[in-house]
Formats: sequence, structure tokens, C-alpha cells
Amino acid sequence: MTLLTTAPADLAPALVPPPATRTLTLGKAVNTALRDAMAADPKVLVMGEDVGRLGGVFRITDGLYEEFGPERVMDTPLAESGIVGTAIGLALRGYRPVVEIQFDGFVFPGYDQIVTQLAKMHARSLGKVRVPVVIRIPYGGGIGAVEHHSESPEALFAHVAGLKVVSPSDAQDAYWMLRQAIEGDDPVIYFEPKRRYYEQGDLDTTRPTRPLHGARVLRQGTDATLLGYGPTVKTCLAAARVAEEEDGRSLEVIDLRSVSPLDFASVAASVRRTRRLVVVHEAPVFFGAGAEIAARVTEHCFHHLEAPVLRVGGYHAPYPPSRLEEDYLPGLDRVLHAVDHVMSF
Amino acid sequence: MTLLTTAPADLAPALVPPPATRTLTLGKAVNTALRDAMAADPKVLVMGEDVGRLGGVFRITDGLYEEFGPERVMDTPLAESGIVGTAIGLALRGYRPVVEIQFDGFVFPGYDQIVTQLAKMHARSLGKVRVPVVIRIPYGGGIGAVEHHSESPEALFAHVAGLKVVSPSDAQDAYWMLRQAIEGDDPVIYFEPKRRYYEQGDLDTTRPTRPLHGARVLRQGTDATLLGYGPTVKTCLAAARVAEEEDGRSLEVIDLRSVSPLDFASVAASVRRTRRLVVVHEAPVFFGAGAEIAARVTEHCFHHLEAPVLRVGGYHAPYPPSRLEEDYLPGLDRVLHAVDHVMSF
Amino acid sequence: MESADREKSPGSTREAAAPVQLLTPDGRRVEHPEYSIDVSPEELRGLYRDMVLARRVDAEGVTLQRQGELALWPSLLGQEAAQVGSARAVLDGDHVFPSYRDHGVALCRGVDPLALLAMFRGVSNGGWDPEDHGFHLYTLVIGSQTLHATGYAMGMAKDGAHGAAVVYFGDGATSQGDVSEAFNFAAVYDAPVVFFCQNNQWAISEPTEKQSRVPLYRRADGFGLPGVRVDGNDVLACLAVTRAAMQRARCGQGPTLVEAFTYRMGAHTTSDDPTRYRDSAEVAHWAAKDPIARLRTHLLDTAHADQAFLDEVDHTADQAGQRLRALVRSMPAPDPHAIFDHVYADGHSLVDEERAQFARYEASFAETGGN
Amino acid sequence: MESADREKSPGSTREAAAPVQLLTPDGRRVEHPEYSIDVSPEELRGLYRDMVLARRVDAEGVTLQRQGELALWPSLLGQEAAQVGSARAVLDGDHVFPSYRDHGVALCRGVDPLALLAMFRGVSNGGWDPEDHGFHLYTLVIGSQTLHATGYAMGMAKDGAHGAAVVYFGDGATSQGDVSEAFNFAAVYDAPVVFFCQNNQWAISEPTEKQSRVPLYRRADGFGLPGVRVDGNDVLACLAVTRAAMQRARCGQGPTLVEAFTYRMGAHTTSDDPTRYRDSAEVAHWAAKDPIARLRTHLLDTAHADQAFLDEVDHTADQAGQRLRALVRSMPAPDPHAIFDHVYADGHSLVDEERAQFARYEASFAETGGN
Ligand SMILES: Cc1ncc(C[n+]2csc(CCOP(=O)(O)OP(=O)(O)O)c2C)c(N)n1
Ligand SMILES: Cc1ncc(C[n+]2csc(CCOP(=O)(O)OP(=O)(O)O)c2C)c(N)n1
Ligand SMILES: [Mg+2]
Ligand SMILES: [Mg+2]
Repeated sequence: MTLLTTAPADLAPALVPPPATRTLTLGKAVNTALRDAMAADPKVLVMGEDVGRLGGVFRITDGLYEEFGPERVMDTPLAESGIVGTAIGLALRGYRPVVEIQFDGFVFPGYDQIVTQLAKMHARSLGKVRVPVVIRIPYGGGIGAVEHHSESPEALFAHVAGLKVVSPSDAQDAYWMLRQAIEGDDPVIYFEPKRRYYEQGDLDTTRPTRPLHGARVLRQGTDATLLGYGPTVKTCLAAARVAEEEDGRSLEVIDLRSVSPLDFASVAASVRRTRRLVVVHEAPVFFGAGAEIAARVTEHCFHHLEAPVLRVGGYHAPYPPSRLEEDYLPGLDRVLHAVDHVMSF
Repeated sequence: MTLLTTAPADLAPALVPPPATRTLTLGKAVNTALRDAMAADPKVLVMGEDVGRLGGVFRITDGLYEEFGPERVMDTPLAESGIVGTAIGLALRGYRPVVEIQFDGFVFPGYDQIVTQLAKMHARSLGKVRVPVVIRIPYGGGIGAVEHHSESPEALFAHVAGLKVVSPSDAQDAYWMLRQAIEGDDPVIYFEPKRRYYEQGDLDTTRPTRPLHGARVLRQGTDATLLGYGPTVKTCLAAARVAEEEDGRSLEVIDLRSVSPLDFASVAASVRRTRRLVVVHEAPVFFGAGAEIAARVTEHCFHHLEAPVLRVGGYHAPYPPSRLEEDYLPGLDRVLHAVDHVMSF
Repeated sequence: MESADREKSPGSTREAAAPVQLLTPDGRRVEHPEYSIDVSPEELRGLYRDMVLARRVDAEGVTLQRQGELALWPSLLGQEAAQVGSARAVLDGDHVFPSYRDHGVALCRGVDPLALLAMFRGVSNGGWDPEDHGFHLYTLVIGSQTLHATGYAMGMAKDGAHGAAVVYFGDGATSQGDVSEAFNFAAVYDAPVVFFCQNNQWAISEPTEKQSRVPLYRRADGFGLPGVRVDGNDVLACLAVTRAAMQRARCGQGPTLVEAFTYRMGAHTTSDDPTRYRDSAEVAHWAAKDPIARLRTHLLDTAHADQAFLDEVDHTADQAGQRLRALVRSMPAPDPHAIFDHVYADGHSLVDEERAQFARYEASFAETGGN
Repeated sequence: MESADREKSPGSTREAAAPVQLLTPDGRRVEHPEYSIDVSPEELRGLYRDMVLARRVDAEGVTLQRQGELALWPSLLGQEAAQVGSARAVLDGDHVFPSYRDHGVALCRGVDPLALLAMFRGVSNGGWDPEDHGFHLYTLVIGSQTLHATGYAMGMAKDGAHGAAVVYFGDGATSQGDVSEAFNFAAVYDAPVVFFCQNNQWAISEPTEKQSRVPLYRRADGFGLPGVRVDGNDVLACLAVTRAAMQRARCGQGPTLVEAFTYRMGAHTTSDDPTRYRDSAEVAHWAAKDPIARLRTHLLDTAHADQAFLDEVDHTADQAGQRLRALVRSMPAPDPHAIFDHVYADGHSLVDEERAQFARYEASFAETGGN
């Protein structure tokens, strides 16, 4: 965790693109991060259902089996508890397993191993044992999928001490955040915004851009702050553009990047400037990340706030059949609606 | 769901004790509710580990095996997923299983069945199927137990649509809330404050006191509201007394009773009067119920609040070994400290 | 690499028994010492009709997906005999717990195929009433329905009902802890449940030997229930073996694991590309064991059916397929407010609140004409 | 009801094989066709010493709990042979994954018993370094350690190490999905792991027949690994069978399930009251099979040890017990700030913040003198 996580502090959007960049999709950036991590450290393993010859149902592990062989790219039996539990054992033996959960809704058979074992083993051993397991979960909706394939369960992990929870929103972060997660010694739940897998972005693999757990101001503004992570960052940026064009509003946009820990200092600094905050995530609002952010921001910025922190997210209902998902997901209009509301206070 | 849940609206603390009351412990009230529910409806089953001859490790099912026999009081194999999964099947067949999870920390092997099956089956069937399973979980700390025996995972259930989450704080509620949960047609996670099992209280079994999901004002006050549920209600009441005696403060105390749904109207009404709120629960504060309550109260009572909603609860750390639990738990002093803080705004 | 051979690979500690077979791949009727069956020509024709219809409806699913009418379709191609044979052993009073590929079972139970197509169109997550046809909702979380079936069967026994539950799952599913727990609960409580495992050789891209070191029907040994392997492409054998197992269950003789040894002829789903992980030779090998062709040959050889019958069956199936296609295409989009329906049976104040919010939000667009 | 008889109850579909035995309950040495063992008198005396020490330390745990010094103690009474016999088959380079009752194994591995007592005192949740003694932390969530052991063993194989993992769990644990998944992963990957199940007949109040319809060693059949039942009160048989299984694993011959058929002589833990659910006759029956008495008789009968030796062992164990008692009583309370230690290896800003808050909060009392 030395080299990668001691990266320079948040640089805000780089003005000049760094030299050795290439353009690729977010999914390909994850793939590249896995390949580079495996090449850099022979202890890094990839395991999960269909990650071998198939390259995973999203092809995120494409080519790794051919390059590193079945000892390092392991097609496992269809059993998430078994996958996470054996990954823990492998980590105890000095490996760095990167587990792929096929879809968000299928992590739950492995939840017990994650929550009672993976999260607590370091503390249980008073620091003697390290369990550097990374669990990659393609998450979120918007791809027209069937039940259990579109969920956003990040709050169910963030509440659990011992886990770190992150989600990248573009190719550069997808690459570096995964590299940093793998290099770190803590268990990390790495949520991949599956509907952004095909978004193109620039990647500079020469050095990490920012620390794994720092938020990132993507756009500066003065009227209100929009905060998203993973798939909703793009929505927030779009909303900020529309709000500027149509209503002349100046919205700041933050990509939270890390749900646990929260880079609360950055969020609070922004809110102290803009005095208004709207949090946008796909997960249900009730007991979601927005609740924690709202409570914390209000506690620490009480006298700076002109309006309550508003939350835009999923409803308290099972993720609906896909023909209804556009109505369920926090899209552009719902975000703009919340902006109107937050400005009306 | 007819008789019991259409109980009169919240009555606030009854001034005269009702006629047919008896005094018993909270644990015994749960036991009595189970017995009465089983006697009233032959479809009610009790299942779990050691619930038979032993009567459960807390003796909550004491005597039921002798009275109703092994067909209705089922010692199951040691497998929480199996217990919940077969309970779902039994419910589909028309039974009303009441599942006992031995301790809070052991619900996780059954989490997948609860979250992906139990919670969603009614919606998945467009209302054709009902799955009236009640899952009883003795929860919380303060009993000097070993690891996994003192946790408060309610937020991990409240975030999930399709589940209801409740927790009684005294014998009367312990009895009636369980009866109502069993009579209702939705899955209910019924959290029993295990360190309050031995608290005495009055029970009137003639009729339910209030609806299952209504909060209850236990003490009226004007300076601030203290909100707890389950084991922290007693702490809140004690704090209110001390604050009155020592600092002349008038604190309102609310027993939330239901975590999902939240009786938000009652909470908001109180906060609009007192203009200050402190939420107290044993679960870790980060992503806990306090976050949701704070976010929601702030959104809806923004201009009424003199101070941010403050939260007192567990730290973002695994529940500590028991010799440290008094430092971890939100005790009287920490609540009073938060009251001082909320009054200082 | 041939699948039958894989079962004898060094990784397997034990040989698999020959699967129960009553109809050879070339359509000859053979006897089995333990499983005899008496089927009338009419029943045989019925089984044939079921299989053809299943295949036709399934093909419609694939086509509709290709045309963008469905989000996804998991094809049963190749598994018609396993599904129809077992489903025809189910009686009124029994209860079926399917997985997500069991369209043939659904059809035999009388479930409207439109409901299945609606599900994969993204219009509902199920929505039929399991009690109408003794056919539970599809379950997508692998293996979890095995416990529901076991619990349901425990309930049947408590009721004193003379019925049994049967649960469908795949070879991959056997690795899930839930499935082992279901075997164990069923054994311990002697529940009237039949575990019907369609071993179609693949769990997406993973062949069976990545799931298990032993032939799957042997899994039962470890839990104390009988396990039997049946030729899953032989509709008669599937019927006979499932019928015997269901009868055992109904008579209080407890659970059975049936492994139907079959083959997934198509992709895992329409999203899958099997050329990435399996040989066309393997597919060709199994094509020669086609379950429908086998029964067709038998029907013709024994003169239990003639070409006219076959043509009529094809025609009927085709009409059903075309009718479905039209219905799917004209299926109305669901009402957005349905998001809030049926989240709870007895209601939930937050759902009510969000439903009202949503309605107001929708109405605001109607007013302003915006979107 | 006698436990051995229970295995032949109508609920069991199959008879259990006679457990491997090398030392009869009356201390006679017998041979077994598959498991022979050559133990020197010195080794025998060592095994005796280990068992006596384990029992003494265990008794200390019970006593200290009664005196309020510990929150809880799960007694191993009756399981000394199973634990010591198997533990003495573990070599350097092997790795043990215990459950929560395996104090005898811990002692054999050289773990300081004070660490165990600290855990049940509520001072830590473990805290020893598993690498020091090849002995992982105790695991309380039933069965989950079987997967850790399997993964660890998979890692050993990847390393090309000549070692094996051995994991301890109870009869009740076999019902957990995790344990089945572990059997399956171990079989599929041919992992060098030994599953050592101490069937002490009870999972708290539930007898084994509530967990399984078949003798537990038969569970292995369903997953394709060898399963063997050993007399768990016979330290030599436990040693021989575990040694053979570990050796198989180390040599790349894969996993084994060993079921040590033994008995929990005491309560489940000090919180339990077994009179509510089991007969004293059953306990008396098993007392006659006491593992320590058996080896003592053998040592005396063969003159491999004399009374002076026995006395010295008792004395040494007693001293160790008394030393422990004193150490436990004087064990300092943990520092409250330890709540925030080791939550993460690389730190977490919220933990830092809460630690600082906590320190300020604590300091506020120091200032005001309040509490
Ligand atoms: C718990 C869970 N994990 C992963 C998946 C993703 N998934 C869907 S189908 C499938 C393979 C299932 O294989 P098998 O059980 O053999 O059934 P088949 O598809 O061959 O009918 C997987 C891994 C899932 N649905 N549920
Ligand atoms: C997942 C889980 N569920 C329940 C428990 C509570 N519990 C502790 S010990 C025990 C019985 C274990 O029996 P067995 O596996 O036979 O081990 P033994 O105690 O007899 O050594 C139970 C149910 C637990 N620790 N973990
Ligand atoms: Mg398959
Ligand atoms: Mg036991």
C-alpha cells in the first residue's frame, strides 16, 4: 500500500491531459488493471464464476485466463459463500484474491463470509492477520436486465466496519482504484457501475491520480453541490450542464468515489461554499448512503446550510422489471427536480 | 391483520393501568405471545435451533414444545439459510412460521434467503403470494457475551424493501408487537432487546395498545427529543430523568418501536415542538438508523430545527470484546453528553 | 472432449452408473429392471406434442429476443424430454418449484407462456399465481428454491396431504450451500420432495467437472436420500423415474434426488456466446441424441403415429408460437405506478408516501408539458 | 437412549461402520487392517500428558467462569483424545483451523492457554498470531472456518508446499451450507485439507439425528472424498487416522473427512443446562469410555508408565492450572481505546475521527472529575 496509496492529494480535474494516456472503456480499464496487477504481483489471483475461458459475463477478465493460466484465474464452483470463504483462506496464505461476483443481486449467499469473517478477521487477530481480498461487484441498473441484476447494495457493506467500499465512475479511476484496492491490505468491496462499462475515457497508467478514498470535485459551482458516485456521476454532470444552460445555475459536482470511508472533508468544504447539497445514488434512499451523508453534513455544516440536504435515489420497492427502470432510477429529470427543490428553500 | 392491526391509534402512556394486567419480564411476554399465537392459530409454527426441549438459549420458547409438540415447535438443523428457506416454503403452504435466530450475529447465513426471497416474493408474484414469516432475533449488547452475540444489524434489514423491522422495549409491546407481526401478512424482522429480557413490566392481553408501526411518546418535554428503540429506550428515559434533575431540562422521549416503516409523522411532530433531536441506538452510527431519521427529519423540519439532529450509537468498529462494551455502547453519559451538545447550538 | 467421457476423467473418484433409459437414442423401447412404465400410444403422442410445443415456444423466445422484444431468453433447447417427462409425473395436489429455464414444465402445468415471456420482456418479475397451476414463480438466485420446495413439502406432510413437491435446478446449482441444506432438511424431516436436477453439462461456461468431483446423483448419498441418474433426453425414462420418486414421496417414503443427464444445446441465454468455451463437436454429439427425434422415430417405428399427426403437431405448435409473438409485440408497457404495488401485503407508510410523491412528480410534467 | 444405538434408529437409512479403534475402552491395544501405528512408550506418555493437561486447563476454564472471572467457557471434557490425537498428527508446515472448543488442539500447537482464557474473559476476540503456531483464530460462526481452511490449503498447493490444513468443527456444523461448500471446493480443487469433525453427539440441545439422517462420515461420499469414522475417545486411533489423512493431503492425494465419534461430557458451555435435554444415563455410559482412563489403563497394564509418572503428570498439570488461574485473575482490563485499533490495516478516516472524539470525550470526564 505504499506506492499507490500515497498518491498526491486530489488534483481536481487535470487541466492538461497527462502524457502517456490512451482511450478505452471503463470495462477495459478494469480489465487492464487486473492484468497489470497480476503481472506486478504473482500473489494476485482472480476467482469467480465464469471468469476463466469465458472472461466473465461482462468480459472484464477477458484474456487473463489465457495469459495467467488456471492457477491464477480460477473458475470456481457456483457458490458465493465458498468463493469468498476460500478467498479468505487464500489471503491468509499470502495471496491477494480478487473475487468477481457475477451480479449485485448474487452477493448475498456470500454476505455472511464478508460480514462476519472478512470484515472482522484483522481486528479479531489484533492486527496479526491481514485479509487483502477485493470483491468486485458489477452493480446498478439501466441495462434492461432481469431481477437481481440491477441492484445497488453498497449501504449494506458500508455499515459494516472492517470493509472499505468504493466505486469508480470513469476509466482512469476504474483502473487506479482497483490497483490501489488490490495493493491495500484491507478488504475492499469494489462496485463497478455496469451501465458505464462501455463509456470511453482516458487512462494514464504511469501513476495514480489521487488517493483511493478521496472525493473529487469534477466541476466547480456556487449555487449548490451535486454529489454522486459510480453510475450517477455522469447523471450529475449532465444535470449540472442542463441547469447551467437552461436556468443559469452554477452547480458544483462531486464524485464521491469512496463510500467507506467517506471523504467528508471534501464534501463539507464544498457544501460550506455552495450551502446546498443534493445526493444522487441508485440505491434506495431509505437507509442509503444519502442518509449518512445528509446526517453528517447537517451535523457539521448546520449553520452553512440554506436548505436541507436532499436525496435522489431508488424507491423503497424491489428494483422493478426493466420496462419500469427508467421510472425507478434517478435520471436527469429527477435530479433537476431536486435541484429546483433545494434552491427553493 | 384485521383485528390486531386496526388497533386504536397511539394512546401515549396510559394513565390508569388497564384492568387485566399482570407483571412479567419482557422475555416472558415474548414467550406468552408465542403461546397465545400458537393457541389462536394452528398454522403458527415455531422453528429454530434449540427451540424445542431446551426452550431456546434464552428460554423464550420455554414450554412450547411440551404444549404443542414437535410438529409445531421444530428443532431445526444448524443452518440459518435452511431455516429461513424452509420457513418460506412453509409460509407458501399456508403456515405462519416464527423463526428464532439464536443470536444477532448468526442471521447472516440466512441473509440471502431473507433479502432475495422473503422480502421480494410478494412483489414478484404481483401480490398473489403472501409470505408471513416472522424472524425473531435477540439483539444488542450489554450482556457480557463473546463475539457475534451483541450486534445490532437492524439497518441491514431496514434498507431492504419488502421487510418490516420492529423492536419492542417493554413487556406490553413485546407481547403485542409479536402478536401483530405474526398476524400480519408481511415478513417481519422482530428484534428482541436481549439485555432487557429480564426487565419487569405490565402486560394486558385483552387488546393491543397501539398499531404495530406507530412510535410512542413515553415522556413529554419541551427542550429536546430523545429517540430510542429496543434496548436504548430505557437509557433515554434514564437520561431524561437525570437531565431534568441535574440540569432542569425537559426532554421528550420517543420509543420508535418500528424501524421500517418509520412513524415519521410522530417523530416530526415532536421535533417541531422541541426543535432538537438526539437519536440513540446501539448499532454503529455510520449508515445506521440515526442517519435515516436525521436526514428525513432535517428535510421535513428544516426551519424548525435549532440544532442538527445528533446521533449516539456504536462506533465504526467491530463490536468489542465484552470487557470494553460499556465503552462502546451508548450509555447514559454519552446520551447526556449529546444532549449538552444539541442544546449548545 | 465428450461429455460422457468427462464423467470418467481422473478427477472423478467414481464411475457413474449407466443412466436409466427406456428409449434408446435411435428410438427403440428397452426395459429397465427397476423402472418399468406402461404408456398408451395416446400418452406417447401427448408427450411428443408437449415436447414439440415446448421447443416451439422456446424458439419463439429466442426469436423475440433477437428482434428486441425480450430483454433475455434462457433457452431450454435439448432439455424437452427432461422437462416434459418429469412434469407429466406431477399430479394435481403436487407443487412444482421451477428455476428459470423450465418453460416446458410451465407449459405442462398449464401456465400461460405469455407470463413467461412477459417476465423476460421486463414487464413483470413473475406475477402468476402459484396456486393456480401448482407451479411456483421462477427463481433466479441459484438454488434458493430448493429450500422453498423442501419447506413446502414439510408443510404438505404436516397437512397430511397426499402430494409431493418437486424442485428443478441445474448442475451448477448443486454447488450452492442452499441445495445441500435442502437435501439435508428434506432427509432429516423426511419431506415429500423430489429434487430434479437437470444436468445439462454446463453452468454458463463451466462444465460439470468444475462443480463436482462425483456424478451429481451421488450427492444424495452423503445426505441419506436415494439418488438416481436418468437419461435426460429420454422422455419415458424421465417420466418413469420422476413418477416413482413422486409416488415414494407421496407415500411418506421421503425425498429423492433425480439427476437428468441431458445437454444444453443452445447458449446459456441469448446474452451468451458458447463458442468461447465449448466445442461444436460436443454439441454435434448431443444433437444425435435429440429427445424429440428419438420419440418421433419411436412413434413412427411403432406406428403409434403417422406423418399427418406429426404435421398437425408442428402446425399447432407453430400457430401457438405465432399467436404468442403477436401478443408479446402488442403487450402494453406496464404502468410506472406499479413500482409501488405489492411491495407489502399490509401496506407500508413509506411506500405510500413515495407513491404519492411519484404521482405528484409525474403530474408536474403533465402540467408543464415537459418530460 | 444410548447414542451408539441412535445411529441405528429408523431415521438412519444406513448403518454406520464400526469406528476405527486401536485401543479398546478397557485399554487393550488392538490392530486395524487399514490403520496401523507404531508409537513408542515415550510418545504414549506424551499423549497422556497432553490429555491430562488439556483436561486440567479446561477444568480451570470452568472454574474461572464459575468464579466470575470468565464470561463463558466451552468445555472440551470428553474430547481430549479426539483433540490431542488429531493435533499430534499435525506437523510444522501444516495449518490448523479450529472451532471454539479446541483448547486441546491449541495446547498441542503451543498456543498460550492464557490467550484462550483472555478471549472467554472478554478481553480480546482472539489476538494470537496464527502463523506463530500454525493455528488460526477460533471461529464462532459455525462452519465458516471450513472454507478458510480449504482456501488456505488451495494456497498451499499453489505454493507447492508440502503441508496440509486441518479444520475442526462439530456435528452440528455439518448442516451448514458452508461446510458442504467446503467439502465440494476441496474435492473439486483436490485441496490438501483434512476435515476433522468432532461428533460429540450434541449441538447444544440437539442430538445428531436432528442434524443428519446418515452417519456423518458418510457425508463425504456425496462430494467424492473419503470419509472415515474413528473412535474419538481413542487417542491412538485419532492419531493414526488423522496422520494418514494428513499424509494423503500432503502428498497431493486430496482431502479427507474424519469423523471422530466422541461425546461432550459437560454442558455445551457454562451457560448451558444439559439436564433439560439429556439423560444422565447417557452421560454415565460415555463416562465408562473415558479417553484418559483408557490410555492410563493401557500405560499401566503395559508398564509403559508407573504411578509416579501419573502423579507427576497430574502435579504438573495442576501447577499449570494454578499458574493460569493467577494470571487470569490479574489480567489487566483492556484499554478502552483499543476499540479503535486494528479495525483496518491501512487506516480509515472515520475510525480516526471517532477515536479522537472518544479521546476528547474521555478527557472531558478527567477534567471535570465526573464519570
Ligand atoms: C446465487 C447466484 N449466483 C450466480 C448467478 C448467475 N448465474 C445465472 S445462471 C448461472 C449458471 C447456472 O447453471 P446451472 O445451475 O447448471 O443451470 P443452467 O443454467 O445450466 O440451467 C449463473 C452462475 C445466479 N443466478 N445466482
Ligand atoms: C451460524 C451460527 N449459528 C448458530 C450459532 C450458535 N451456536 C453456537 S454453538 C452451536 C452448536 C454447535 O454444535 P456442534 O457443531 O456440534 O459443535 P459443539 O458445540 O458440539 O462442539 C450453536 C447452534 C453459531 N455459533 N453460529
Ligand atoms: Mg447447467
Ligand atoms: Mg457437537
